[in-house]
Amino acid sequence: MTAKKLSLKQRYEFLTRDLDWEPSYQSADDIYPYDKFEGIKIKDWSGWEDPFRLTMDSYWKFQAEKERKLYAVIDAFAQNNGQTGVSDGRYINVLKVFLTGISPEEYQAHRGFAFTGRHLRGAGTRVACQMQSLDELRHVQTQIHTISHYNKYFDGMSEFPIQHDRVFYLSVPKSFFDDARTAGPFEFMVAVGFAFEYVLTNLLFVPFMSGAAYNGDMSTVTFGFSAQSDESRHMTLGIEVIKFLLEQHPDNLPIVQRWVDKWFWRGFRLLGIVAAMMDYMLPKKVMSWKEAWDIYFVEAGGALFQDLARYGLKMPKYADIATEAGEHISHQNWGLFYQLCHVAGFHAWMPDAEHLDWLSAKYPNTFDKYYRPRFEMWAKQEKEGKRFFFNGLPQLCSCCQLPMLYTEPGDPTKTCFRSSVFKGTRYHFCSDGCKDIFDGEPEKYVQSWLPVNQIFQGNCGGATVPEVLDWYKINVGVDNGDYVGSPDEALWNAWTAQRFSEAS
Amino acid sequence: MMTQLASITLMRNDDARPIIDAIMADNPDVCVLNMPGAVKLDCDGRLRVNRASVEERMGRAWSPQEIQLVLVSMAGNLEEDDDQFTLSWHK
Amino acid sequence: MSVVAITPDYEDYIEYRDEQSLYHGAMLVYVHWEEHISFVSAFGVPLPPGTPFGAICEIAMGIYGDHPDAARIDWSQAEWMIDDERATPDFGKSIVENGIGHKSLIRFWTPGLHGYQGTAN
Amino acid sequence: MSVQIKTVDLTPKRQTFAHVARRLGGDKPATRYQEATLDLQATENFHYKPLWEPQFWQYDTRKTAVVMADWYKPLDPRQYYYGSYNIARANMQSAGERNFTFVEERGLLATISDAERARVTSLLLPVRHLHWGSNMNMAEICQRGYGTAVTAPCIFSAGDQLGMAQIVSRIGLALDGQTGACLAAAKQGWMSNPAWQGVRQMIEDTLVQRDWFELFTAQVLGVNEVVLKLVYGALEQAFPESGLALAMLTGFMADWAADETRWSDAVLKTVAAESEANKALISGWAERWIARAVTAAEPLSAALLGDHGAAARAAGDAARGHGRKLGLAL
Repeated sequence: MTAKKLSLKQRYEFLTRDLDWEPSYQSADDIYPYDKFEGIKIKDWSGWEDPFRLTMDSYWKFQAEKERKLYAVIDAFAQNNGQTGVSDGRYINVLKVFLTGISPEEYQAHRGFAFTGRHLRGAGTRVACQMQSLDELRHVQTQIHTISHYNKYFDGMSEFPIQHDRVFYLSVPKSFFDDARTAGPFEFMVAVGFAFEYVLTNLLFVPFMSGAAYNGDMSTVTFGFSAQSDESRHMTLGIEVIKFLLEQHPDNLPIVQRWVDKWFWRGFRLLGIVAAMMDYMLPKKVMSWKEAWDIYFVEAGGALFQDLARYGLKMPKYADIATEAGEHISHQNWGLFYQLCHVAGFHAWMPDAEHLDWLSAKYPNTFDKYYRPRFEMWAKQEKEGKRFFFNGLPQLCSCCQLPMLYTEPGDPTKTCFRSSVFKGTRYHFCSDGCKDIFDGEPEKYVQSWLPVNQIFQGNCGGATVPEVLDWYKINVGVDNGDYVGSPDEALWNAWTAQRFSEAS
Repeated sequence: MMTQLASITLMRNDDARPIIDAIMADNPDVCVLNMPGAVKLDCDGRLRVNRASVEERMGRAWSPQEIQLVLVSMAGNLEEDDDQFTLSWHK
Repeated sequence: MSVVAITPDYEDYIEYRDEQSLYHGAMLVYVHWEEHISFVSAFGVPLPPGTPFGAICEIAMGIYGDHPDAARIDWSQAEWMIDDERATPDFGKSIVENGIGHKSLIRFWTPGLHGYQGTAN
Repeated sequence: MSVQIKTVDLTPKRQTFAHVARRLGGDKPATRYQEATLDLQATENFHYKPLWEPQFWQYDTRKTAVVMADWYKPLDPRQYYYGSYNIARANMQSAGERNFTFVEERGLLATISDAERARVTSLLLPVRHLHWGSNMNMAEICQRGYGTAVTAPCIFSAGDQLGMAQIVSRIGLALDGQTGACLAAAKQGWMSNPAWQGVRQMIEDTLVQRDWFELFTAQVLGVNEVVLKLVYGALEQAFPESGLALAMLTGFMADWAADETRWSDAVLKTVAAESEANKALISGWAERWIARAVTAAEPLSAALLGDHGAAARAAGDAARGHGRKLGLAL
């Protein structure tokens, strides 16, 4: 018998889908109890196109090679004390936001894809999901291992798991992923696989990680780009899911459209944090948030939705509002960080003159008109020894859980207020996007663990700010507040001074 | 209708260089955006990576699956087999 | 619309997490100074229902006091909106008597004061 | 000008994360395994009840009847995190690749008799479906379990089971010159050959098991210790022409079993030792699923070895002995 070489596709077929069988001792509905209630109709699971077609042998081989390279960089970075070579001590704060706000969500994605990797009825789909579950575990673990070295020298990273469960702004990413994890398996796939991975993750991992490289953080850019090599597989899975659902049955279209609308908006709100990281927290900048949005959403997302139009799927609702907000969102969110950093686990600061000019150049339509005056006022207050902090507890949106800080579409001087009354209780929203999401599933969002409201209800360690910060495990005077005057700054300045004296 | 860019972003390192060169040779209308640590290659509608072109530049056998080792991002529908890795939008 | 869950009695398993009964006798009230959006958002404050409306002005001054416009607020000229309705509150009467409920939003405008250099900041 | 030699002060402020230090009993250097595992899963203040199972939170200790004061007690003695796991498996796999090349170059499977080929097809190849069901079980325990210490190794194990299903599938492809005919015949056997029906029924029954720690016990002591051990232990005796080649090609399975058992033993032992109640529950599950596995594997054992099921019963006895060593009452 002569052995012929199988094509990638045939080999994959034999090595994955063909493993599945039609059960007869138990009913398929008992084995897969969760994949019908959402109303998605699947006529034929074999219509699923496998993205990438990786078998476990190649998976182990490629991933091991990536890991060997990544850990070599992490080790070298630690041995060479690479942390002293980043562009500025302020930079470390992006890692604090990353570790507390994003890494725990990689973990949630890991468990969520284990769920879909077990409970979707199609064998090919399950294998793709399980590999993504493994990848997501990789991401959280490599992020911890990379940032572990920074944690040895800088504050604010040391209590990341408990802070993720408790601290007010971290309920924004946590509620996003709790929402996805508690949705049915198909909605989870659209939420994370499509809206998050395909439409939005590029904005986090490509320009932002390129920014890490530019700021001398070689270990972070290495984990970032290394993670992205997995993300490309995930994006392919995400788009495959959507095409598959739309091809299977016309009745799926309105359901999928609703999920796309919902998760686009939730993702947009969540990524507003990255907008502030890019425009304000990277000392050296690669591109502005607006430029990144134009490349990765307007251009790439536009091409994608043009492609999907053949199935009847439309651009996400409020995509135009999101694009308009691209002019504002980073400034608004930095304003939030600046005035609430006394109750946060990272530092904020006033942008310097050069930085303000960069913002003016990048945002010619809006920055000087709306945001420069705000910074001028705060700078003046700082000079007078009255560094401005918001003294109250903010009103939170009952959907995205961010403070209600966003402005009316078309009028950036007016706060946007929306509300709904459900079973006699009023709920507030920062936008039409968030209100629509609540109104679609009010029984879900009345459960929101809104951190500020929980403080008022007495569930967060006490009634005073110091008690709450203690419960948050935020070390007051160390982890929180202004960068200027922080122990991080003192350490950074000492290193810089030592380097300077060596050089002279 | 706006242009639909098929796009691939690769790490900028020694392993990726032959792939980047092959893409630039095989996709004449490619547009290159350099970023710190990465390079983004865009084509209108379709972008193709040919195994043979990469192997020629690499001097060894290469499987299109290996692109994953240096891949950062992409846009377009993926078609991959033993000889090529193509990203395209439906026209 | 309502939620699509695996069981029709999904609601029996959930907690309503923001009911007035959870606030130990108080009700949560939100207050917002319009045209001063350098303050991140409206602030929330739990108040006993019998709190006189006038107390809101004092609480607001505790939050907004450092703003250059704050010293020039003339409360007698302020314009009010409670839950999307224009209102003329009676400062001496309780918040409940002024039509404020749990999680009501109270917005106020201060004529002549339009934020730092008139930029609504 | 005099140069002042100064050392930049790079004394770390802390050795590890605070939550890790609390578990280590002080701030001392932690391993990568510890930093990437301990307290990683969220534990409180969840936002919404799952639409698909509103009885529980998505992470909920009540999804099994066993109770642990701390689900970070059953640690992985192999100290696997993603990177060390993948590197270990890539190494195991590359040894396996060399064996495939060796067997293929010498035509060790291509030259066997039709009768032997038929026997391998009907009695070995269907085990790939058992691996596939086992893959689903480990994915289920990962999604349903509590605490990263237990759940992370489960997704690794799920990957392993898929990998083993694929190794067996490659043997099937090597048997018939890559046509897939042997795999198709093997699947028919899995569905209808009486030798496999007990095994298939058992694995289908595990797929509806909702208590994740019972499922873990069933998979580890029933499927792994009885059925998989029986099949891979019988190769040389059961397949006279190809047994040696098959043993080489399934060398991964032997390496894997040794590796997996070190971990699964530690989990069972630790959880059973937590309380008398846990011990009683796990012992009951172990008794039931080992017995199921023996009954299921008897006809397979008879077909493989012509022993009227003796090897299956022996594997069951060994599994009970194994369980007793872990502190179970069996």
